[in-house]
Amino acid sequence: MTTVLESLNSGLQRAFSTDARVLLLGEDVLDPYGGAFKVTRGLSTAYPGRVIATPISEAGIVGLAAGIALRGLRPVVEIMFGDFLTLAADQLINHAAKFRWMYNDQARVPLVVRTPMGGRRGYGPTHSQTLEKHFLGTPGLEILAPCAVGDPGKLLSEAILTGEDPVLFIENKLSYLQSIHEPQSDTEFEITQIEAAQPAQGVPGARPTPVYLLRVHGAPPPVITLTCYGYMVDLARQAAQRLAFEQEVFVEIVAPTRLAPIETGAILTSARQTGRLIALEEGGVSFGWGAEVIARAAQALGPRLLAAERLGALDLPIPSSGPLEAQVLPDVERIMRISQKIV
Amino acid sequence: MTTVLESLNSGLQRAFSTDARVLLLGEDVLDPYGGAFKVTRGLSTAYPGRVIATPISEAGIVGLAAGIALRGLRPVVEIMFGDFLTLAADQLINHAAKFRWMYNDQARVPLVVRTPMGGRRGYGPTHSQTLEKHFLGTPGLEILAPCAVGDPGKLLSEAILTGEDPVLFIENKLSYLQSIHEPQSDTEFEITQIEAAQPAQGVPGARPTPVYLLRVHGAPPPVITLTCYGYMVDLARQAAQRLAFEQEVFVEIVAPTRLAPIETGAILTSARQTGRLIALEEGGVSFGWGAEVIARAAQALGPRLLAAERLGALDLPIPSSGPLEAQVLPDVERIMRISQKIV
Amino acid sequence: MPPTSNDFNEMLYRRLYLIRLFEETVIENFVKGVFYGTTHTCLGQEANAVGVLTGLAAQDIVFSNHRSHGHFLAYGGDPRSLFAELMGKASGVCGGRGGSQHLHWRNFYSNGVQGGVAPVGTGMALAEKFKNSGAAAVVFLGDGTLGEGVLYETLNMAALWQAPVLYVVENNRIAQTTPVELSLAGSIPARFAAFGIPVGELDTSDVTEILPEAQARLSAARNGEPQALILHTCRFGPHSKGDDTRPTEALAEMRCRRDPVTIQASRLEPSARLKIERETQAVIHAAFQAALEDPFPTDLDLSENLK
Amino acid sequence: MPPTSNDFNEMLYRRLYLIRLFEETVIENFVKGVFYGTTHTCLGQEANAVGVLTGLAAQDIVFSNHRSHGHFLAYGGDPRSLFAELMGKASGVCGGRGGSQHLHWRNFYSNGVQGGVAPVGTGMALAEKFKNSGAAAVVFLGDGTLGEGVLYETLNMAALWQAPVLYVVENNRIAQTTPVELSLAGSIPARFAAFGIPVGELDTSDVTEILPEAQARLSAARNGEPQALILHTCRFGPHSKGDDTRPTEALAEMRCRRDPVTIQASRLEPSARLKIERETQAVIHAAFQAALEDPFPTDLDLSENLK
Ligand SMILES: Cc1ncc(C[n+]2csc(CCOP(=O)(O)OP(=O)(O)O)c2C)c(N)n1
Ligand SMILES: Cc1ncc(C[n+]2csc(CCOP(=O)(O)OP(=O)(O)O)c2C)c(N)n1
Ligand SMILES: [Mg+2]
Ligand SMILES: [Mg+2]
Repeated sequence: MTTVLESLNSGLQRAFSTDARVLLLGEDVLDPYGGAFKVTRGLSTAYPGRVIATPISEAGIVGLAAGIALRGLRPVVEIMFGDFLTLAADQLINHAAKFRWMYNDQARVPLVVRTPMGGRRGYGPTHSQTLEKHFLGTPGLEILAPCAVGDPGKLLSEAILTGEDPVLFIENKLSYLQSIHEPQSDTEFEITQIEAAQPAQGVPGARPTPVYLLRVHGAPPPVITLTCYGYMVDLARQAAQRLAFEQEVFVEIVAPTRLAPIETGAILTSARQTGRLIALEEGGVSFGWGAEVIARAAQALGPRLLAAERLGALDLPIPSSGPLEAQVLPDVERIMRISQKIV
Repeated sequence: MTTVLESLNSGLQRAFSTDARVLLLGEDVLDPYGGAFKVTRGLSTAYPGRVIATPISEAGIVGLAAGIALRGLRPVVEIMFGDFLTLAADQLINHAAKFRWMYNDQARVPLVVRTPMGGRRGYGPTHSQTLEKHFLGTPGLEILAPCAVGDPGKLLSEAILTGEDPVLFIENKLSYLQSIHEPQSDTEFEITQIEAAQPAQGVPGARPTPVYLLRVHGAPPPVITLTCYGYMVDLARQAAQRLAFEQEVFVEIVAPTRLAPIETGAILTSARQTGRLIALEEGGVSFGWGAEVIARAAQALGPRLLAAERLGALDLPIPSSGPLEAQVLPDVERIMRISQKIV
Repeated sequence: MPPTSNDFNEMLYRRLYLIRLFEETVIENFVKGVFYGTTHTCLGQEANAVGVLTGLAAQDIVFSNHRSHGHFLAYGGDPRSLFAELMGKASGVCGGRGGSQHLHWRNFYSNGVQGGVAPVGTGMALAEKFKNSGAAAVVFLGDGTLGEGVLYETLNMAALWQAPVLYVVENNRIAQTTPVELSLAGSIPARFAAFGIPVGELDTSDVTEILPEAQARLSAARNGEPQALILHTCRFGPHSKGDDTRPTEALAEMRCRRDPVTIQASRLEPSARLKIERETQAVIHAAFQAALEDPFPTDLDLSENLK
Repeated sequence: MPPTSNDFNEMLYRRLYLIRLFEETVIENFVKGVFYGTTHTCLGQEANAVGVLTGLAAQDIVFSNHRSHGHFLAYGGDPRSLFAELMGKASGVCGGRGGSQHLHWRNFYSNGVQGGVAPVGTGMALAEKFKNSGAAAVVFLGDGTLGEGVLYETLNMAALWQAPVLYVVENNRIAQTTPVELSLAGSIPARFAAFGIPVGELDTSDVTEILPEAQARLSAARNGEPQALILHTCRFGPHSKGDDTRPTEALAEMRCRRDPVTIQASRLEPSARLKIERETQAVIHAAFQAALEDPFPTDLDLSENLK
């Protein structure tokens, strides 16, 4: 079974072998270390000169890579921990993401910035966060997040090889070691893969990105729509199974891989049927991805949305201590509780 | 009539005269210039040595001020344009806002970072944005935004004088020159001032912050709740008047001054009565403040929320050209259209 | 053209004068409300733009900042499209989207966030190096912009990876209203040297002194040794419009001693000079008028999901 | 205590040895799963912590980074509360919230985001200056951290405003796995000097050499002249746990030549040394055991609106 880490690593390998314009910059990305989480392992050996170990300069690296992209190459930046994206916020928001539109579509920025988010490893307040919410809604910036379903490596390699606009690619530390569930062969869930609608011309994200629909094999029609991304898909799966077998509550999981620009087609289709929508995320619950999802559902469905809920981390820093961290982050129990509450 | 600018300026003066621990740091804040938007005018003359003109170092200034605050003084930072808050994102999110909680409540950070947001002056893509959405939902960070109702200067001086946790204080360039409407004497609107519920102990924002409720004088009960903050309150007023007089559609405007931690009590009370909720903001509509408002309303009201809408800027950079800028930013016409659509 | 010929001197004068007239036209007409937003003119600093950019090769890249009109025109940009951009017209450099501080045409770029252009321009230089195109990049910075940390991240990487880049610091000793003494500790050249970047320094408004120094540094940069050039210069006008807090005597003295246009004019035959001025006046006048008459951009083509 | 007395040497040894044992206990027990998260030990660098912080006044401030155990212990922090913090216990320095990289006790602070501690520590120094308290601040930085731009913003302001601050760069010539040659162009001292900050440099593991130099710089800083001290040093252990990519011979050679504990041990009578070691072993053992038995934090006290 392939893990998410292996899949991402081969996605990078594929991108490097397919297109000589692909470069990678990041801290400690060279072999034998191969990056703090090993996603780049083997790359610098196979493609010397195209993998560049950088100083600890997150803003500088992203700015440099934006310049590299403006001149027709396809740089990938690894930010060692997603927590440090804050240092590159200006380069992402006021530079890379703006160039295309403010230069009247006369320039493109095929840049991918990848980074791992997430807690549950006790790394504490500055190394455990899920910060993509602070970048959602940046005009010109596409945000993708693979989960352990389908083909994370393909999501990455296509962003690198076929994207023309900046992409923020959100990985998750715990996801890395998960085995990937293949839609065709998953033994627990019936998995349907559909494509998110492409945003309008002129808006980033004009590449197919999959949305996965998961239902427990052989279950009756779902009564709740659970939408989530990244590592939360795994927790949702566990909750869905237990809800089905322990409570006879049947849910459909809708797992997009593109967070922004948001496309809620599949979520709304499902929520129209169930009338009940829960948005899950690992980031702090306020002002996150789930807020946009629920808002769009409320706007689109009106009173047909019988119940809406969100679950995310508590609005607190992520503590280092295991028992405290477990209280702050969303878990299977809480997914089950919130689901039971609204049926 | 007092303008918002005058009120903020006297709020600063009051803070300086009340407490010798108050300092201000910012670019070009010294007299005779008194800051790019003149909010600090007179201050350096009256309080020499306590107003410090800084180099162009947004991250450094905010970090420095966080350190100053940690040691018991009460620094205020002016960021010349809100667009440049991105440069201080790491200092705000990973430093200032985290210290208190991650240090186990053994440290406090009474820091106020003020900055003007907003467009409609043709300043173009990097000087016209409304970026507070990227900071909403940061644990430990309170975000306030005055409007031309009540007492903006008091909101500011109390944040400086009585706050113990970092505050991001969002001003608006067009608001500066607006005359302030006094709740007691407003000729067009009946204005009720209530206090937002205070967040739990241990969460920032534990100071009273006003919420203003506005109804056209003598109008019948409202059928729509319009919620908004900052300069949008003015556009909402204009729209509300025209809706009342031209269309006989009556709305209630609910204008909080605290954006985060969010407190939706007054919004929900109103929306429960009207069943129809519109959230307005000047920032790009996706993943903004309005998303959180609508999501909370959908969760709290369920099917009693008959209709929900949002209006904000298009999800694009803000163009410099006047006619283009007008298309991108929300306006009175669009508020009226969206209101008519849901009644 | 041999660098001492009359033709050469006239060519330089034509460029300086074009920029001067452009900027004066901007300042003069701003009050009339024909432009959007704000602007930053380079009055007094024209010799930097012309001196540095006259020696540019076609494939070379320029990354400029908020004070970019001179750079744009010295690069060869069309005055009409720049006027039009300031007016928010469809014919503008960026169709009116960018305005004064956000330009892109051919290999010319600018952005209005201080300091952030440094890594981007340096990344461009590195890309060209990777492509073996032989192109170099010029990044313009102000003295005040030396406050931004990302610049130092960039200098480090430029030196480590030998980016073909020339950093030009236009030190007009002021940032908006803040004198360099209040914003800058230590020494400007030392800030580049500390990262192993060779630095040149000139204190002149004479374009013929700047040009060879810039040329030499640009070719050193092209060979993979990033360079810095500090140009001590004088800002004659306000930071943007009417926001000058400096004493008028100091300004007058500056104008008298350090006017790049006057300095270069003295090298021309009066008749040649007059001819250039007349022709340039006509060019600027026509450009301004044409831009004035150009249409505004039509409605944004917006899809449903943006509304 | 006169700085050459036996007592003084013993005191220094006791501090060095305490840190050494603490760190060894951490590394040894990490695999057993008693700690949360990750950790960065200062094995080999103990003399920096002790040399710099032994001369601190009570009101002085320390801002440390990810590699903070030695600094914390040299500052006078309690080993038990540090063990407990790493174990996520309620009795930890920050009740388990912070973990290894996020400490605060008295005037000691640390944070795990590289570079960001520089402005915060400097702001503290400025606050103390404003309050006329006479306190100075020490900010610890690694060589790799010199890549972060905010550091240079800070140096500029520290020099402009004469902050009573001492920047200590522990140059172990490596950042995680990246050798200094790959991450650092130019020269470290020049980077401080460029901002007008006087710099001292020592290449030693001898605490008795570091101590007077740090003392002198700290008092200069206290008088309003910010200072830098570059300490060339050796990291004996992995960056965090088991992630060392350096050749073992180089490490062995380093341990043999540059062990601050051995160097200081040679100044002690064998019996005095043994006594200190035994006592310190008991202290560390007791601290570790006590921390192990300490309770975990109880449930967060959460209000409804956080749920
Ligand atoms: C990040 C950032 N901070 C602040 C500003 C506002 N600003 C525009 S120009 C300027 C002064 C720049 O001074 P300098 O670099 O010396 O260039 P000059 O204007 O003198 O050409 C300032 C503060 C900005 N554009 N970007
Ligand atoms: C902003 C930021 N980027 C990256 C990291 C990850 N990181 C932690 S320690 C470290 C290396 C630091 O090297 P150095 O400054 O030399 O200190 P040393 O570890 O050698 O003591 C890195 C890259 C971080 N903590 N913060
Ligand atoms: Mg200047
Ligand atoms: Mg190091």
